[in-house]
Amino acid sequence: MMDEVIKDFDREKKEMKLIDENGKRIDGRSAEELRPVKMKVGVLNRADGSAYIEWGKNKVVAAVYGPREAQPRHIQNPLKGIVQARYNMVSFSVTDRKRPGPDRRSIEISKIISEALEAAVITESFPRTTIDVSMEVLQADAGTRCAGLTAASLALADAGVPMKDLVVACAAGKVDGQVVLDLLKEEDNYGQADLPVAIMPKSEEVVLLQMDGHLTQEEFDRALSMAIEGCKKLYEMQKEALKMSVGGE
Amino acid sequence: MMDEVIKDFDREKKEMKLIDENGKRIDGRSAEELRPVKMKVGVLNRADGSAYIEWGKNKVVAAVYGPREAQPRHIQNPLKGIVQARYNMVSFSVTDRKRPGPDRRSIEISKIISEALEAAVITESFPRTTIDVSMEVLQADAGTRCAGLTAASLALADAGVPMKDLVVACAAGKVDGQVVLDLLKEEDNYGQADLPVAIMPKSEEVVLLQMDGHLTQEEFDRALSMAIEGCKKLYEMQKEALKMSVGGE
Amino acid sequence: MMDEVIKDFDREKKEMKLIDENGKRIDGRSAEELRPVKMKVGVLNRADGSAYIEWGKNKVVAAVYGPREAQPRHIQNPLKGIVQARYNMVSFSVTDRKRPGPDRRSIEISKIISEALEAAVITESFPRTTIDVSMEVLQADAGTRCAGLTAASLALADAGVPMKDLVVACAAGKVDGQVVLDLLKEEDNYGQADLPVAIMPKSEEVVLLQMDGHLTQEEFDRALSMAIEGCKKLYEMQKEALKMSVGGE
Amino acid sequence: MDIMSLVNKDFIKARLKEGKRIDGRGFDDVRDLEITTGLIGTAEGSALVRLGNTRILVGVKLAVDKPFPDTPDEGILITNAELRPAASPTFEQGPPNPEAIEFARVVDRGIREGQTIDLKKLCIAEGEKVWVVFLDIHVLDYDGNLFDAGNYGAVSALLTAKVPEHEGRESFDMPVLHTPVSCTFAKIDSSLLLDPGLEEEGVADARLTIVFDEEKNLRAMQKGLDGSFKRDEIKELMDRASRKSEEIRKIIDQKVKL
Amino acid sequence: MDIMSLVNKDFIKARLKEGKRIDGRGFDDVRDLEITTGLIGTAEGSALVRLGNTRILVGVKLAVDKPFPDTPDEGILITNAELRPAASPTFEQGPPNPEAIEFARVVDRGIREGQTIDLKKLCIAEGEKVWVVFLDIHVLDYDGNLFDAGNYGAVSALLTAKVPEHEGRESFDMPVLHTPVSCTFAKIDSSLLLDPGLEEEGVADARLTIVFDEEKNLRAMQKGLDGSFKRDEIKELMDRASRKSEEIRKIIDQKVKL
Amino acid sequence: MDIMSLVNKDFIKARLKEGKRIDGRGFDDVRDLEITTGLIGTAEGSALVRLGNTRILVGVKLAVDKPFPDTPDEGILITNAELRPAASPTFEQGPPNPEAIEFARVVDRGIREGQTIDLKKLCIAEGEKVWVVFLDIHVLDYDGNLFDAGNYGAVSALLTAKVPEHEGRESFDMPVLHTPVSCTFAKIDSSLLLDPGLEEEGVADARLTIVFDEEKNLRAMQKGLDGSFKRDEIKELMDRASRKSEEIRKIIDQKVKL
Repeated sequence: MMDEVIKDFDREKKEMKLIDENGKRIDGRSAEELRPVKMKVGVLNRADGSAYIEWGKNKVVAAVYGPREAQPRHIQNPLKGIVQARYNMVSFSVTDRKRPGPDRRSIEISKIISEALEAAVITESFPRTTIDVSMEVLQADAGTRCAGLTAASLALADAGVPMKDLVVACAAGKVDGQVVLDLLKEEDNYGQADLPVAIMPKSEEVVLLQMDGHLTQEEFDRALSMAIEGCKKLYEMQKEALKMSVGGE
Repeated sequence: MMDEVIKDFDREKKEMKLIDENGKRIDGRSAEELRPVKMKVGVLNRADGSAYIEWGKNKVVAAVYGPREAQPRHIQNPLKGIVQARYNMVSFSVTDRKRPGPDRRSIEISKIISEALEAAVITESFPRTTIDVSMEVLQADAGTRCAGLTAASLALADAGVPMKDLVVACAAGKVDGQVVLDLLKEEDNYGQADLPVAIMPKSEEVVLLQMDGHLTQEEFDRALSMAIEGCKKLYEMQKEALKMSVGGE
Repeated sequence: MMDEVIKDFDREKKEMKLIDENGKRIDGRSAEELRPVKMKVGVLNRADGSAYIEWGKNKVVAAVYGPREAQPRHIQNPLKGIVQARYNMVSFSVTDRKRPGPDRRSIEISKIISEALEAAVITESFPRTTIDVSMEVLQADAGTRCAGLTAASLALADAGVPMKDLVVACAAGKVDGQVVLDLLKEEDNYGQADLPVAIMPKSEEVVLLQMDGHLTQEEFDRALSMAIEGCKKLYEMQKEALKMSVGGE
Repeated sequence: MDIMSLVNKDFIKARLKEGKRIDGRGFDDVRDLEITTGLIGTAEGSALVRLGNTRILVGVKLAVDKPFPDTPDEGILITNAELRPAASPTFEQGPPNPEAIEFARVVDRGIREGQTIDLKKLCIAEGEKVWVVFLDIHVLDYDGNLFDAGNYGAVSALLTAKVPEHEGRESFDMPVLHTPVSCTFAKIDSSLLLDPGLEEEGVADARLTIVFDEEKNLRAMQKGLDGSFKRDEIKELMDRASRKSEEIRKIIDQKVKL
Repeated sequence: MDIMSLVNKDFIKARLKEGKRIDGRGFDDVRDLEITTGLIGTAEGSALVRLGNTRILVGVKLAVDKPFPDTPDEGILITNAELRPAASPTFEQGPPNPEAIEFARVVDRGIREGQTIDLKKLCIAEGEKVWVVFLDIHVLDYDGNLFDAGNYGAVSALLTAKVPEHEGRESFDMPVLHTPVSCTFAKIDSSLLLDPGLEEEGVADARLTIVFDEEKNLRAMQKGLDGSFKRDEIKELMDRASRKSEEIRKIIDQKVKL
Repeated sequence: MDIMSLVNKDFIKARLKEGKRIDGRGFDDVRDLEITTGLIGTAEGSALVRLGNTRILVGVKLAVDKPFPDTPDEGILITNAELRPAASPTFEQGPPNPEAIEFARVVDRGIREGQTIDLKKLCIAEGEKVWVVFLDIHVLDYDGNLFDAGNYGAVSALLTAKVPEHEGRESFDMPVLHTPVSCTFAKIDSSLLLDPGLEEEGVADARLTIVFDEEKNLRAMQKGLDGSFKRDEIKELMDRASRKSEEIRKIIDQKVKL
């Protein structure tokens, strides 16, 4: 538990200039610019569906197994399938080695990602089953839950799981008093707020939303809009990646 | 495990006068006097039965769920129901915060309280079921197992569980070389013996009995008598509390 | 995990003469000599089969329960029985007290001993069952897995479990640059290699084989031959012990 | 929470179509809120919260420990929640499950990001010794909307907590900077209900928790469940939460001062 | 312990009505008691106890650690019991269950409250370093009445244990002040039987363990199972335990000196 | 590993009788082996290994800690393996099971006994501070023969790892003494197959892992599964492993230098 607290404390405001006089961020981006993102579908052999995403320095692989019979039986829902997402940070994905196994942070993230995916998956089509979604963060640099969720929805599509829509996630936040898109690690650590958002892009309905930090209502509105715009850009990349996987390999 | 040992060591005799020249104890009680006790039945909304007890500085709430089908099935007894009592000290109920979750002490207490309650509950009336009894110690000051058990039996009555009799518990012990009733924390820590006793008051049969410390056989006889007399007084309060719950709320 | 690592590090070469100018080892043995071994079958009352072995300073008791229905059901194999061996070091069996419960070392040893015993047991004779084999190391002095496995196969025979053959185990290793049989603790700690081997003696087929340290191929050949010769001597003692148990008690 | 809905789902929804909640409340009505502080003498601060029939006991314990290396001059906050089997037939014995962990972390986020505690004032000796604040949330009776009840209890317990005397340094009041207040809404079909009760939670599609401080700054949010929110729904809830959190803060202030 | 009674319950009870135990013992007869000490060279003290067919191995290990803050000048006693699957078809692999924990704690209570060890003599440097005594009870073969066998083994292992040499301080005998001896009775219908065997335990209504020291002082008690005792039954067992514990102490003393 | 054989057992065996493996490989042919190092910037060393369709990512992390008392002048190696559910439908969430533990320990044994790392050079201050090397093996895609893939990844990650700068001491390359290389064979009936694939593993009777260093010294072995080996089979595998490990070492050297 201490480990998590340490991370939370990292957020503490330190003296560090994150946006320069020209409005450029420490990696040269403008306020509304995403980090470079690459996505690839169908990267694993055993899984029923899979995807890999590189998002700035984040590297995440997602794998889907199922729908398959839920075990033990008493967890089965006779009316619909269950989406069981597991977000995991690999021990060497962070600067200070993380002890293997779930911690409180990853349990919470797994829960809200499961819920976000369940919003999109047509679970009524396969009662009594489970769809297991693994997200393995191989290298982390802030924004891993958004990267994981975005890859997970690609892996679901790759597995042929029926969905109302893809799910796509992106964060906005506040850094040096300014609302910006897609925080990287230093911005997350020394910034003032983080707002991860996931939507189903066709309807723009929000399926994941968290916030911590310090935002006025106006800043929140701006950040939410910015995050949704980011999601839409990522959605185009998702569609492209899915097209490549059908056409390509 | 170390935590428990620390507590056990607290018992070590220290230089501390616990009974004055007039036979008064540090809270002004005489040797055979109980601490002030208040009981209330039906204090919780969700539970099938509940009770709250304040006993000196002890504050304990008991909740009963059941009889309900025992899960998993292999624990079911086809001939009778099972009483599963869980004694728990809330983390902030003691001076030094207690780590949440069961420790060896609470596991032992839960076991002997389960057995004491099973002696009274007519378990043959509901085979294959479990009756779950929770005791939550919100504030502790010695004698919590007696307070918990006394409240638990009220909660069982409140839930309408058929019983041969109520169960009521009280401790006696030895302090400054004298046998006294109902030890408070300092007496328990610096006294010479503790003897928690529970009876079914109608028959005076003993359903829980523990002792640790240092007693002659004569002192034991005296302490046992004193504890049973204490139980009888508490039994009157139990009946009163049950009457209030029917008449009152 | 640190505990295991500490033990592994014990192996580090220290300055210590383990074989003298006359080729005698620190307990006076020659290179190809076993430590004194005593075996006794049928030493426990409750178990279906049992055996006790003293091997040098090692003291190990083995107990067998089963074949009995495998629980939970989903582990049942409809075609054959399962051998579940559990190797356990008692907390006071080593110089520095071992925390009770399985560690990574004992889990690995339990796995390979289970596999070695399954090679000999005619598991096809009792589908859906489990045969539980416990090895309790009461005192340890290097070679406990071999002692445990040798005793376990006697306990299986004592329980009347049908087997193609007994299993018998013995280690060879390298000490002061020399290949020797049956390492004792100092030789294991300060030697250069350890090679535990188990065979079914009639066919001389190898059912367990591990090696760590540093051996040329020629040394390996010598060590393997030596270990198998050791196994054969122990096999004679096993047969004697089984004869005693039928004739004797 | 995986609760069997106690009343019929259709019944709740039919009533909502008529604009009515099953207990007669308006969509923005909070159930009766009672807060009693200082009941637990063994805790450095405590608050018993009754929100409808949901009852939660929050205790604050302090201990001295080393600071984290990256914040050598700040105290430490650790939040834990126990959903004990006494509080509900659906709560099971065992270590905190994902529901309990999310609950603890959402309450923690409000308190931490709301800068409720002035952690700098909990430094005893920089880099050496600081106060650790254990915020333990114990659910006594579960009748829906733990998140808000937990927040109200945590804030109330902290507002009335004392930092104990330590090595000659006198006891002092817990240094509180802000009072973040949580508002949780359930979405059922298209109805958005503040402070959902147990039956409403059981049929809810989605949940949104919004935490505002007394300067009308947003401090924490958490969306839950497998439904979704439209953007204008979020905007609406933001406004409603901003307004209601002020009302609730007044209730807390009043109760805590009594 | 959740044991299938190996012989018929009715049979045991019918015999008891005639005043007979199934193995022919009198109600106050202890089964054959054999104690062998010093078998385990890796332990600082050890005792193998055979009580009928129950067999228990107790080991004493010592380690140096910090004292507890409230007893800076005293050693530390830690008792653990393992009911390993080798000892009974009903014992399962895994961490100690409530039966094993009660067993360890009842043995511990007798040893601790009986002031068996002079813990003051296990202080190496006040507030800095003391000896920790690990008392580990390993059940080899379970045929009833673990509590007494555990007590006899613990006392015997301690009586023969050595505190090892440490930083120039020579090895010395474990400082033993008292020898508390445990007597456990099973109640079956109205019969009260000392040292119940496995079959008797399987049908017992209640259990009472009484620990006396050599000065006839009571040191620990534990009632178990879901039956009850009448007051005069407790009085009777107190007298019987007081008498029998002296006899058993003589056996222990004799075995330990051999 | 408890895997459902994906192709028919009889089919595999029938092909083997004709001297053919199902994927057409010769008995001593290793599947395509690709190794990419340095992919993980947060690790001090890393290697992604692709052995056929088996894919493993190995990371090396360094941390400063106290040395073990009996090796005060040496660094510490800790190896861990995670068989994550993403990699196979048969891998389950939870702490490492016996399969994962055996896997980690066999890889560890090869690296440790092969004296891959010069642990003396990882001492910072004797008896005070040394480097701890965490070797973490993460299975991404499981298609058979984890043991060899794990070994190749571990060696490659260590060969390319950097010990970070620490308190003024400059960063330096991981001090590597030897490159132990593992060869694992499956026995199916009387066929002995190097680098078994998933289907072959699923029907194998026995498994033998042999680790040779670059001086043709044997460093570690592990036999697995419930079958057995004849002595001449072991001798044969020893020769084959000795030869093949050299070939594979060349591949590793080449990949790592790229």
